Amino acid sequence: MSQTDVYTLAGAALFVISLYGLITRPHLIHKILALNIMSGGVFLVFVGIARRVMTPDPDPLPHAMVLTGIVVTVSSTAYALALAKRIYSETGAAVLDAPDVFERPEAGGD
Amino acid sequence: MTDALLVHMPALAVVVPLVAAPIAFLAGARWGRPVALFATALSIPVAFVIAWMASTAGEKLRYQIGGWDAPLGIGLVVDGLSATMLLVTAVVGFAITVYSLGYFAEQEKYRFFWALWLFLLASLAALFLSADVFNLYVGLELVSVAAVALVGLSGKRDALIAAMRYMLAAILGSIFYLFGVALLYGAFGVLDLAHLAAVLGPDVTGQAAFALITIGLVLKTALFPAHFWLPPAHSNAPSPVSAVLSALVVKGSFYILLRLWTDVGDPSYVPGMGTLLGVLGATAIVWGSIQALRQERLKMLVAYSTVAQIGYLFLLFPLVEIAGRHVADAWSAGVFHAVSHALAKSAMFLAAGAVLSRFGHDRIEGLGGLSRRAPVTMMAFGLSGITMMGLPPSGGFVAKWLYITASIESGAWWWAVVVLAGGLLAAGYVARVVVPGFAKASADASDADVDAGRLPKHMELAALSLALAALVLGVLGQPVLDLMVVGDPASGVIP
Amino acid sequence: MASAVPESPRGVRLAAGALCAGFGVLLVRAVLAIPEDHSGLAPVVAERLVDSGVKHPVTAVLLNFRSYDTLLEIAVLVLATIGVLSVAGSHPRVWAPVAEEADPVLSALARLLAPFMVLASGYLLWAGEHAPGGAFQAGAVLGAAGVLLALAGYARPAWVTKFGLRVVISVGFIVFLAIAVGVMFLGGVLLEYPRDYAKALVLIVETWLTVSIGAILVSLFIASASPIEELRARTGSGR
Amino acid sequence: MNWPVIALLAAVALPFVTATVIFALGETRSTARSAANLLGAAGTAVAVLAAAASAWQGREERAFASAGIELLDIGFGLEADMLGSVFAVVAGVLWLVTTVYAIGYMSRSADRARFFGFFSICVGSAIGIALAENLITFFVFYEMLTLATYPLVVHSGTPAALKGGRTYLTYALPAGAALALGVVWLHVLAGPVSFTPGGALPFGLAFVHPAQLTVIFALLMGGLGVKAALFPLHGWLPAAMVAPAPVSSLLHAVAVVKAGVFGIARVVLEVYGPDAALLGLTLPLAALAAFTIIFGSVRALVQDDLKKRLAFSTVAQLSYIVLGVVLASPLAIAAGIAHLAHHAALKITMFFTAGVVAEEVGAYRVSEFDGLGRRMPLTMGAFSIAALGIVGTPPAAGFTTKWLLGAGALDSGTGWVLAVLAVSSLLNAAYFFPIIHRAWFRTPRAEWASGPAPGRAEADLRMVVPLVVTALAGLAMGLLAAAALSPARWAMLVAAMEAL
Repeated sequence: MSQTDVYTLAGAALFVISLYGLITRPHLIHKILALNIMSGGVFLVFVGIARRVMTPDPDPLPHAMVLTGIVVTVSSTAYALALAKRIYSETGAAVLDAPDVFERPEAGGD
Repeated sequence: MTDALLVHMPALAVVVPLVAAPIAFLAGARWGRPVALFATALSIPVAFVIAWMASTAGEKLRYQIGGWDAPLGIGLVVDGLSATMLLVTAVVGFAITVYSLGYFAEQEKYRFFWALWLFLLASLAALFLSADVFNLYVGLELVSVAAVALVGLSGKRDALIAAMRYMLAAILGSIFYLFGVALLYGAFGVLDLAHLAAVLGPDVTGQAAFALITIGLVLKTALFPAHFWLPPAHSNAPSPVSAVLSALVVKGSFYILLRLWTDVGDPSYVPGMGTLLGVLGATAIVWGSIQALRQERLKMLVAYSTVAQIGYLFLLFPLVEIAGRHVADAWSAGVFHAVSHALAKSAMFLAAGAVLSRFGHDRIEGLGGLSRRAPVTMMAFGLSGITMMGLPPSGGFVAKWLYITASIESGAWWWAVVVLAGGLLAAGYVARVVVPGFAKASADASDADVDAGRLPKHMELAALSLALAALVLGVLGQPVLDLMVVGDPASGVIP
Repeated sequence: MASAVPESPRGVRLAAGALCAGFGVLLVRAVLAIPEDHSGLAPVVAERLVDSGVKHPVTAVLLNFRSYDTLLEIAVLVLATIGVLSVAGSHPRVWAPVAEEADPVLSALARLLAPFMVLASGYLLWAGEHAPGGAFQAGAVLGAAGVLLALAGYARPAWVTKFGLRVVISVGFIVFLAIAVGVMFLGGVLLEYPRDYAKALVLIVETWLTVSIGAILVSLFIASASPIEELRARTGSGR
Repeated sequence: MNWPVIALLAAVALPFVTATVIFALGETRSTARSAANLLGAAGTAVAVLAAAASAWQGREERAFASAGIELLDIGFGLEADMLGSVFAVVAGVLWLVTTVYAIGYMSRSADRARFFGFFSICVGSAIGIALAENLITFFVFYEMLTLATYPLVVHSGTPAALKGGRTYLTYALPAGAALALGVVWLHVLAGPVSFTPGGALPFGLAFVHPAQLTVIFALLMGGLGVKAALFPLHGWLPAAMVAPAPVSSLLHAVAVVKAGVFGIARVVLEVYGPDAALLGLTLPLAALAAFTIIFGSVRALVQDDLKKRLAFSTVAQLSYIVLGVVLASPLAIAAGIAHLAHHAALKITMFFTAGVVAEEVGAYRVSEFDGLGRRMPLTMGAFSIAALGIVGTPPAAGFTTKWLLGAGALDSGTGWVLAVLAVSSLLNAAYFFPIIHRAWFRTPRAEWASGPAPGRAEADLRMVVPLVVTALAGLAMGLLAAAALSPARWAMLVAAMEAL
């Protein structure tokens, strides 16, 4: 088993494990974390692919993509967390089918 | 000088809204308005020039960013398809901007609207032009974050939860997509679409990559059964945002699917995939329409109509696979449907927003007398409904015409049945709004009320113009039909 | 908080498990089929590295060969920050100070560490030219310094609504975009750095990006931290 | 562009322009709106007459004014040919008359901008249907007519109106889908289908694809049969009588329903041509039409509501046209085409009358008509002329139709049609004569005995004059049937071409 395989298999494993978590965990923070780990799994696949060249330096392109991907993931995670916290402060629970604890009558689109 | 400027047009299509976005962010609520109006107005001539460039060139044009050639650098690709999508984005974007000038009073909670809005338009332009699978990932994320942030803008409970659901689906879709990109790079060592098309072979990794990317994009396009996030998000967003989400944002991810399955590869690359997408599309048409028939709120109805109309886009894949590419072409049908639906659905959501402003609610049973209280809005809704039903002379009719032709020609007549049944179901849900609209005004709406609280003219006219555009597209659409196949080697049409 | 949230029903978990397991098998098959003898674009990068203005190949890819990706990625970051501000910002008490009474130990530690972190940030920025590093790493350290100061009560989050913060958040992106577009007036295409100025332009972009990224990370932290405080005040719970 | 092309384009475009102006002027500026409406209608009348004149001019060489645009291989085209001109002139000229009537009728009603706007669109669509050069263009205008009629049916907004509208859509929209499928299918099979006298199907296609062509024919007839009110697709027409009188008059006696029969004429004569008989499609259609004639007449007999009785009469009369076209002998075709105009003038008069009577004296039922002739002599006089005309009493126009149809039936060897004609004429008489009898020979209600109030006309003249004009036109069509430009002579010329 090559170095590439180790990384990519680990990445694939992380991907499906966190996909399971995403589906089964109702809590928003869990879901966001699951998505983060899923991205981590994909980044591992990239790293594994970068490793397969026979030169001492790995292929820089997957690394660059991972770096870009991390920033993108950080950005979307930050927004998702802010949203989750706001939902928590509005409803008292960080889940999608939230009970309406504060009884907001003005619900409805605009 | 003009030549030099022309060369840069593809870059300008992205740069104009992208520069305007941080300016609008700095300028704040009041001064963001002229910035957005100027930038979106400027995008229209840029898009027209790009369309003109594409059709005079008659082939794919490339703009290599940074001066680095593919496969090292990232290219922008201008062909009929990208030019068409840019054109629709520019037109719809401008109309929604005009509408939004009236829709968003200078409320504190909407102070970031203009910046987010311009970011969204810039990211759509970037998406439609990109010739690089990884760059498309960044573009997709840009679109998603901007769209979700716009959905949650009102800060209302339902809007926040809808935004969250949308966000989770969008991120999940992006991750699937990114996994696919990793496998594509692993299998073929390139990211550029044209290079990918050249080296694409029957390879397990490549096929898995296509499948993963398709799962991700199907999630983002809200194709049945991955549509669960769309109705709450599109109905709870502020109406101009609903309009852009249904008109353009879902088309963004569909556009990438189209590129991959008909430009880079073809629907037979992964056996059964074309048929699967078609079956899901057909189910979406029926399911979305039935749900639309059952909704109590207007915006939910319109949102479920989007679920149904998205289904039509996906009929393209099986029909291209079995019917091939003819003059009466399923591919053209799908793209033309995307264009006319973009115009009509944005009109419909803008009209729904006008109804909300006018009535203070959007309960369908309470819309009695709409045609008297807001005749222009009623007209906009009705006309865009014609496109949803696919009746002539609308653009939706031409799309359905092509679909039916392709399915009869290829002997796969059941797709034609779905298309026709979907039209009748659409008539059903459009009638649910139009019929009470013609009813005598309900008791709470006296005649004195007719003149009270008139909507700003430019809001209603923005909706009406889009609806009319969708309508005449069916008769005057030949330039669009000519444009969208430019540079598409499979079309067999030599411009 | 977690205990209040019900777990998914057993049926859902079983179905999800089966789905993910099946999916995993397909993924394993796909990743094992990745060809091992493909060198991707690494040779092309190596060949053109001299033209990039930097010595480190990853930095060359990020800030020159595929600088458009990076430009859009900064756009995502700025955009997400605006999103966070809009989600958190419409809340009435969101901009209250995070820590009203700072821990004296933390306060002293923060005052001691912050200058070194700024220094480390500068080093990372400079090192990015030839070794792993660059604006993001530098910005992250800078942001961490800011978060530390905020926790110690030194940052005054109320100014976040002000024009100044919006400038700091967006300046990196604006400078990057200005240079990207500006080179078009020198006869190039978008983001085409003239070879002689490539190094200088990349450094300018990186420097301003470091500032913005630091500011963005601090604002993300502060903006998201507050609603909990607000809820605590409202519900009176001690959590 | 020469004048025939301008006339052709103006005939179709002017009603749409008028509609736009009406919508733009809105509810409040009623004088300007009426002026624009009359101007548009007059212009349209001139344009359709000019288009017809150009058709007449080009009839020898079959050189007709045409215009069109292409979309892929879909050609949208207009052509002012002889057959199309008949329907165009009927719709365009009667629109002018109806506009005058409607301005009077609707003077106190609400939502007039909406009403007149959609009315104009309906007329424009009908003229488009008349002048469509091919099946696709026809279909486009046909569907526009379907949709634009809806707001007029539900105009009053009452629950009854909404119910009628729903019934209308329930019939019309599936019909549109069937028509669409038929049109596309035919397009796939036969390529672009331009209406051509003597049939447009490629030679031999009927031998290669007889089954498919039969299904397509059924789909087309299903789609067109709804508007043509062929049994069993007629149910929407009586329900649509909730619409205001001008709608019932022009649209539900002329434009909409005749769009259906006109479409059947186009498909049978100018698409399928002899292939229709070859495939054995004509006889079932003829039988259906004959049945509809009897069925409609019987149903009309038992209606007390005048508009309903007129509606079932329309159901029956429309099938005269279908029957004539399907029998395919020159005289029968001429009868069908001539009846397009004859029935239009006669039936619009009767619906006008129903509207005036309802507005002026509040009588809706036949049983309320006792002595009405004393109160409204001009109106009931016109009604009586029209009724006699439909029954087929010489010299009114209906007689001409029946004469030609009978002769045509003998020519084509379908003598049984004569029996249908005889029974139907008896039934016509049985449901119209009682009305005439009541109006003129029964003792009037007390307040009617002295005639109209002194110094006042019997009703708003804007309504009375149009119905007198149309009644006289109906009379003239019969009296002058042999004159050079009469509908009957024109129809015979067309028939001579079609039956080639």
